[in-house]
Amino acid sequence: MSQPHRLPTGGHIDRATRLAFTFDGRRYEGHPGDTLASALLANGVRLVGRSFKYHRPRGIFSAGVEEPNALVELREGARREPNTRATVIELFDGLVAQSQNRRGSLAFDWMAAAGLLAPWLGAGFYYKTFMWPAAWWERVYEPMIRRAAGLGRASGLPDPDRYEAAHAHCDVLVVGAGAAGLAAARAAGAAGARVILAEQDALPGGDLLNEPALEGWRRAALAALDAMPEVTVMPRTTVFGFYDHGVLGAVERVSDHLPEPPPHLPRQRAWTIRAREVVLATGAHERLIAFPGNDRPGVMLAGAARGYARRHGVRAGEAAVLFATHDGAYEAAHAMAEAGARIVAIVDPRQDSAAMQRAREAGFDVRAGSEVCGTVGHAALRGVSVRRVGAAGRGDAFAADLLMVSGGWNPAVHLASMSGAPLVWDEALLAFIPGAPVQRERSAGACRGVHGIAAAAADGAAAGRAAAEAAGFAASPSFALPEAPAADCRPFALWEVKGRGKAFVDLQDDVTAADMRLAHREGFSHIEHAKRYTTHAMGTDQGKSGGIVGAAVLAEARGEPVARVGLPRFRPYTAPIAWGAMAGEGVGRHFQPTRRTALHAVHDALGAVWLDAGIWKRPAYYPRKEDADAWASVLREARAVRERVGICDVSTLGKILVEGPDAATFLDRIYANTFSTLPVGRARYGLMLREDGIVFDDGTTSRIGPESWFVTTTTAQAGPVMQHLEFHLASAWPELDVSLASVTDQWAAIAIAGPRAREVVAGFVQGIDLSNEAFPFMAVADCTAAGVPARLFRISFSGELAYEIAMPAGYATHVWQAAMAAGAAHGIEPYGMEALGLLRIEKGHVAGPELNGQTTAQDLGLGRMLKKKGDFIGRVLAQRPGLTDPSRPRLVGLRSVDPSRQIRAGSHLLLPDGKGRSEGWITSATRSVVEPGWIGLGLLREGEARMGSEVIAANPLMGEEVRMRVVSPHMHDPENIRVRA
Amino acid sequence: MAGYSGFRILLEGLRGNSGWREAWRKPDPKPSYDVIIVGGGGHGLATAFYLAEVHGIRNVAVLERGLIGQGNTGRNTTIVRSNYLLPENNNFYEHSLKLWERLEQSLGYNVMMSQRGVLNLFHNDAQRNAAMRRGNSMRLNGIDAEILDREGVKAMCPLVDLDNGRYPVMGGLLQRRGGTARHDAVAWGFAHAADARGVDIIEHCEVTGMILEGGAIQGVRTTRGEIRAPKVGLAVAGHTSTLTAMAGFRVPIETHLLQAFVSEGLKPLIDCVVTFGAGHFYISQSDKGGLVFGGGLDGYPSYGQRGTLPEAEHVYAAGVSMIPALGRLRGLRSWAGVMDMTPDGSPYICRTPVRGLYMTAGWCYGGFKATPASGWCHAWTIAKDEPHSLNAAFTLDRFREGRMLDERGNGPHFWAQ
Amino acid sequence: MLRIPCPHCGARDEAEFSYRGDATVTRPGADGDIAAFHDYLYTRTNPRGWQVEWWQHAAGCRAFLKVLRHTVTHEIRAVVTATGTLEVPPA
Amino acid sequence: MSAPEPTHPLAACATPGRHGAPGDAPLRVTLPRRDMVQVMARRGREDALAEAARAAFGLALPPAGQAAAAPDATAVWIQPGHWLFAAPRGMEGALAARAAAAFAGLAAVADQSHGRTTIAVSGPAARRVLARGCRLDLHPRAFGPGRAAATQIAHVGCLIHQTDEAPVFELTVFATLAEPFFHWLMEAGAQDGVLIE
Repeated sequence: MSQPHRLPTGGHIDRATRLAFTFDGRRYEGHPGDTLASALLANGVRLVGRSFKYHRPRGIFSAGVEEPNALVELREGARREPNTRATVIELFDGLVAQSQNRRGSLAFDWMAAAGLLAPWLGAGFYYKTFMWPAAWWERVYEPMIRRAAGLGRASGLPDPDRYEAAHAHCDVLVVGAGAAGLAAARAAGAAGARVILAEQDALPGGDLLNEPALEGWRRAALAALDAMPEVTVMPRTTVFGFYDHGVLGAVERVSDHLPEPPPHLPRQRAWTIRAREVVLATGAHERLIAFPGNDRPGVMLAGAARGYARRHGVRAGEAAVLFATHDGAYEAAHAMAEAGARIVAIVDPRQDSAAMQRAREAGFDVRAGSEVCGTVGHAALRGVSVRRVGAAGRGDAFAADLLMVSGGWNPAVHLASMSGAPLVWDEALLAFIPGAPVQRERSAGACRGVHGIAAAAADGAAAGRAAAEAAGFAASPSFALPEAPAADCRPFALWEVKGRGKAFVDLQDDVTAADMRLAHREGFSHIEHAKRYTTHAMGTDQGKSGGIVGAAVLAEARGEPVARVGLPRFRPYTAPIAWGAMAGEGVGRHFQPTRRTALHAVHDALGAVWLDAGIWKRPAYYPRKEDADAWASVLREARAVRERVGICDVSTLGKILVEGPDAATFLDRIYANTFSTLPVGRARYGLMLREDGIVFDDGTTSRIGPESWFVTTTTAQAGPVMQHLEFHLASAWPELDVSLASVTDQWAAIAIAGPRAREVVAGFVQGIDLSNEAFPFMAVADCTAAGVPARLFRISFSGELAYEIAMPAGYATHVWQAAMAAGAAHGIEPYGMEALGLLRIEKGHVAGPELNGQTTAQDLGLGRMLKKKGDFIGRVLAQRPGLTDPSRPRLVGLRSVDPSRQIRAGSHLLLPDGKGRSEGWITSATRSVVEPGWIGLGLLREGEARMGSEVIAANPLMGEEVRMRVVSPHMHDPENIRVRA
Repeated sequence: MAGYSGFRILLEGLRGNSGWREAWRKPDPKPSYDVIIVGGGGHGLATAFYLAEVHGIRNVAVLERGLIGQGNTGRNTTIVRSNYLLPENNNFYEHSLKLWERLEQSLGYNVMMSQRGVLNLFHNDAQRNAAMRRGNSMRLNGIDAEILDREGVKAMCPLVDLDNGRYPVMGGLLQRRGGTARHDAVAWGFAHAADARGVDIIEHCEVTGMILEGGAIQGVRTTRGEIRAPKVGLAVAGHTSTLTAMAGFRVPIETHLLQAFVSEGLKPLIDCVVTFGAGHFYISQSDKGGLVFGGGLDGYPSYGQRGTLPEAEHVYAAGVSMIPALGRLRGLRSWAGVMDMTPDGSPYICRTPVRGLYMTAGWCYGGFKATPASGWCHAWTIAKDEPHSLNAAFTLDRFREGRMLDERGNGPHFWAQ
Repeated sequence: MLRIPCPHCGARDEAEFSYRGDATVTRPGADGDIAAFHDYLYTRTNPRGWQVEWWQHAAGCRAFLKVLRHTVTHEIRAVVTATGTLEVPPA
Repeated sequence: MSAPEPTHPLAACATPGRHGAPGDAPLRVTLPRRDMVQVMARRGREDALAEAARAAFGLALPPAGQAAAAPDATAVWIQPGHWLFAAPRGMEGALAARAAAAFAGLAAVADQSHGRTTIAVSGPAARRVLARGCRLDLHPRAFGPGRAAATQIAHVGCLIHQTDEAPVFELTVFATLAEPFFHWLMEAGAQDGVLIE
């Protein structure tokens, strides 16, 4: 298959290898070294997309990240990537791309009818209409707008590829591997610095890739870098943001140049780079000129046309006009002539210059003092209209299929701006360049207005050397720099050519010069307002080539210099970055780590249904074949505890060793109740408040030695409690000699609960007299369990005679099995979190739903625990009137009057005649095994006074109203006879 | 100034759109006003609008140090909802939502209020119970709320991954009347309508001091001279502490960063606002096609308006964990707003220790949806010198009294609200 | 992204730390009343400028540190251990 | 009944053999069995503690960021006043008992033998693989044998101790989070290949 516009030789193209690809279903060929854009141009494809609002035909405008037009949907199926710039896609065999944002075919997009309505679709038109009738916005107007807006289509399917994060540290980070960046990296590397050279392109070299004569220097530079072990060159890596403290973010496209990522490799890798010094050598983006019809396919930035010819060996047109305001763009005409194109004319608003003379000598028709005032054609450029600068009328017509445009260069100051550096106006370059650095960064080459390869390389070498020195390295030896004549890039100030037809300042979002003037007329004269009002420079290209042009049009309307108008502030990202790359590998199942107890495999073998408790996995219940449903399992497990004995993994509770001469004093200040009076070998229930008087956490804390305490916390608050203890030791009571160690992971713990718990425990625990007298409720002692060292606690959450046994986690399975064996004769059953919840609700023990950060000790019926004397956290602020207000909801028990009526946590409590006013809510609900029916705990206003009365549990979300009786929260064994048995 | 209408658009289109005039005037400040509002964001402009519209107080100046709408009004994720738990917040935000529902007609400006539904996912029993308590509280207060099961979630937002994530989705709490609005247009619309009622909107006028006499405010000093008024209202999200320091008192506020993000433009993909219950993440799609998304605070005080990488990574990871199809899309831009965080996550609309000085502040990251009601209640409080019942609880001294409005039970940690 | 120079561990990413509030407030002693605790817990200077803050090197050495940081530029000028003192420079 | 061998926290997932991409320089992974105790100095007794450590363990208590090794034990600084002592797995509780006896009155001692687990990684790929999750600079100019640092990798707290120039890094993590950490390590190492020994 032919590539009619491919040059026979030249460029960084491997003509020996052919790569097949399709665009809009048509098959083409290209070569390694091509981008999708260069391959399309080689095949003569000019029309590649439709614009955002007016659906105007658009072609390839640039050769890089600044591309506003040539956005395609790349790949198919789950790998479809909308809005991908054809100018940066490396061609691979089998590539599939489609044009986007069209209805019908690309050539006949019927949405282009929007262009006819253009007079009524100017900037911000939607703010002024679509308001009547009011109901029509969501039903009619908005869906219409939404369908019309947007660019490409997402696949809607899960992305099959992997991504990963990576971290780097260096002395000098060089961003951009053009002449300046290569020289900077080489200079810094030669000084001995650890250097990272990041380049967004697959090939390092920047503009050097368009200069065959300098290929030797480019290769020599890369070879030199390759020989330096502390220099890392990262191609295909876009540095997207410059953050505080010398940290930059970058995305490396590891596999995007391949049909799909090879096994074990990610698609992309997101780097966090910490650099002591940064050299920004990010180059410049060529600037468009606003003139009528400046968006026609065939209108292209001059440097892009030169690049396609020189780097890709592609002739972007046969008959070319150059419209330039500075000498720097003229090389494009020479490159196109070399490539075999006819140079129809060179249009330049200036009267004379060195480049103009050279062009005349080359035989080109140079139209000095002229401007392009229009284009002819529809889906492809057919001609160009040229007139004297500022003249009226349509001018002279030239037949041409390529119009190369250059209004100057916009230094790529994005990263410098993000680093905090101000932007300063350079009147000669008519551009903003970076001002004094705020962070440890410096710019080199075209991104600070130093144009020409030789000058940029010298600037880069100096910057690299200075950066290395600033990072503490001695001056490096010098090396050969490229020599090349430089053209003058200072442009003539021609931003806009006024005339009939749309002159775009933002090609992607269809923002015209007239829109900018309209914004000014309506008072949106500040660049930030104008940007938001018109959407200027808010497309995927972020106004890289047209942003300043819009500002200049606004400046003219305001009658002020461009420097006063300025640019909107630059924010990350320098170029759009893949969501997956930013997310990294920790997504989906690995979004957060899964924390497992030492008994995880045991529960799995028992067929546990899992539930998430924070990041822990805990067994919810253990279904059996004979269980009709989940409730059958839960009730069976709970009944086993109430009637016989159950076994439960309670390893997830937080455990903290608190030790030291001042440990008792410390705990007295941390807990709302007293601990210093607790004897060794005893446990006590403890209540912690936050400083604001709200309950923070509870748990059982044991004194295991005169100065040694074993604090337990709830599963959810283990981390926050540890931090709370550490903070107060550090900030409030640094004089206390207390050591803290988290031992949550060291100890696994098993609860054995039920009337037969003592017999079961006796069956595998040695070294303790388990009699009620010797080891009463709340006793603690070290022991041996199934031959391993363990610690036994006589504590109960279920309300039954119960023990908790803690053992070094590696023995947990061994001890569990021993307990199961010992319990077999007693009908022991494992019980999960659901049964545990049921049991504690029956008993009236509060847990997470009651300790929700909004309740006081009094609210929960625990007010009497608060000690009267001595300082403790939360003591003072708990006394505020709002927290002691007797009208606050209090903890109550609730029982459905009709036992068959289900109640749900989250229902609100209403008085039978309360006119729907919420008097409280149900915090926890369950079915009961003690007295069949549904019960719950709740917080109810005047709860104590309403004991025995009826309330309505209202759940309008579920359409339920259930009559409930208010009862004591201690529904099971309120005298605590069973736990003390 | 003539209002906006389809007819005018038609007419102007025919004559080259040459007849449009400034959406609001650019007056010089007068020496004195009846009321000065400091802050030209949504809340300040709304205050001025309702002072004029509801209370007939039109001799009002809005002083803005930069451009109107460039603070948090223009830096948020545009979500509007009233799905709160506590009755005080519930009633206030519902009032706000009702104002939103007729805002376009009140202002004569299309703020593109889109009631596409706000869906909060839950992933376990505890979250479901909390959602149930909240949703029932809403329903009992006359606010729409629905509980969705997994099928309901799938129907509402088919891209949500119900099962493969770390935390499978159990269901969601949906407020259908919630949605989004075009954030910039809110500021411009209030400005346009306030201006039409005689309010002076004065941009590039920074307040540098307060004129206090005998414990009462008499006006402000600005970069454009002294401007006097017997009543001054502060609506300066992110800068309240700086302004109250000028007035000689400190407030329970810490200023934190919140990042937000937008993707490249896409054809319609997500039709409601969805929030992830297993990580801090929320997302919606703008009418222009960009996915607008965000997460939690960056975690430390800042007035810097620029975000940090680790929190951004967390937001992106949560997003792709909830909706795996997002992986191949691209983030386009990120930005950060400065949030006046309060110790309980609820705001202040109240009088201050200085007589004649009022404030609407402490919006944490819920300020955008509050815009109309904040202005409405602030205007009421200024006009009557006492709060409306809707904002009576939003006082500065509620912490002294122990009457916190802590929706989430996070406690007095500004950075955790 | 902040890089906080931990006096024990050297410069580390902010992701290893957690912010824990204004370090210029001191917990009132046993005789503190509601007003004193109110100011300690709630009232904040919230400066636009230099601030001394508590940060815990939570994922590192667990130490609570006092950090002198600028709330606009994010510059960190000094870090000391919990018992150290930091002077706030004039704005 | 005698004490059985404790179950290793990674018993279910660390399968010996080659994993990931084939290659001649895989990441080598071993799971050394260690006993570990956290030693927490009493206020003002650091000097005496250092003396006792020298006497009982033959090592100098290392300063922040460092580790010290004796023939039968190592001590790694983990936080101000806290060290993690490690020794090859012995009798249950023996290391803790030895430390408690040696440091009585000078330090609190918490046995962490079951609460932490150590994964040793080595080979030329080690730094590259760790950089896919570790925020620290492990370059020889910034780190080295005898250096140690606590950080977080893949949301899991991790103590990194470089024991050899080769390099060899010992990664000590919480036992209940060892599985997700190990999963991360295998993912991060897959492109270089992993050899679990």
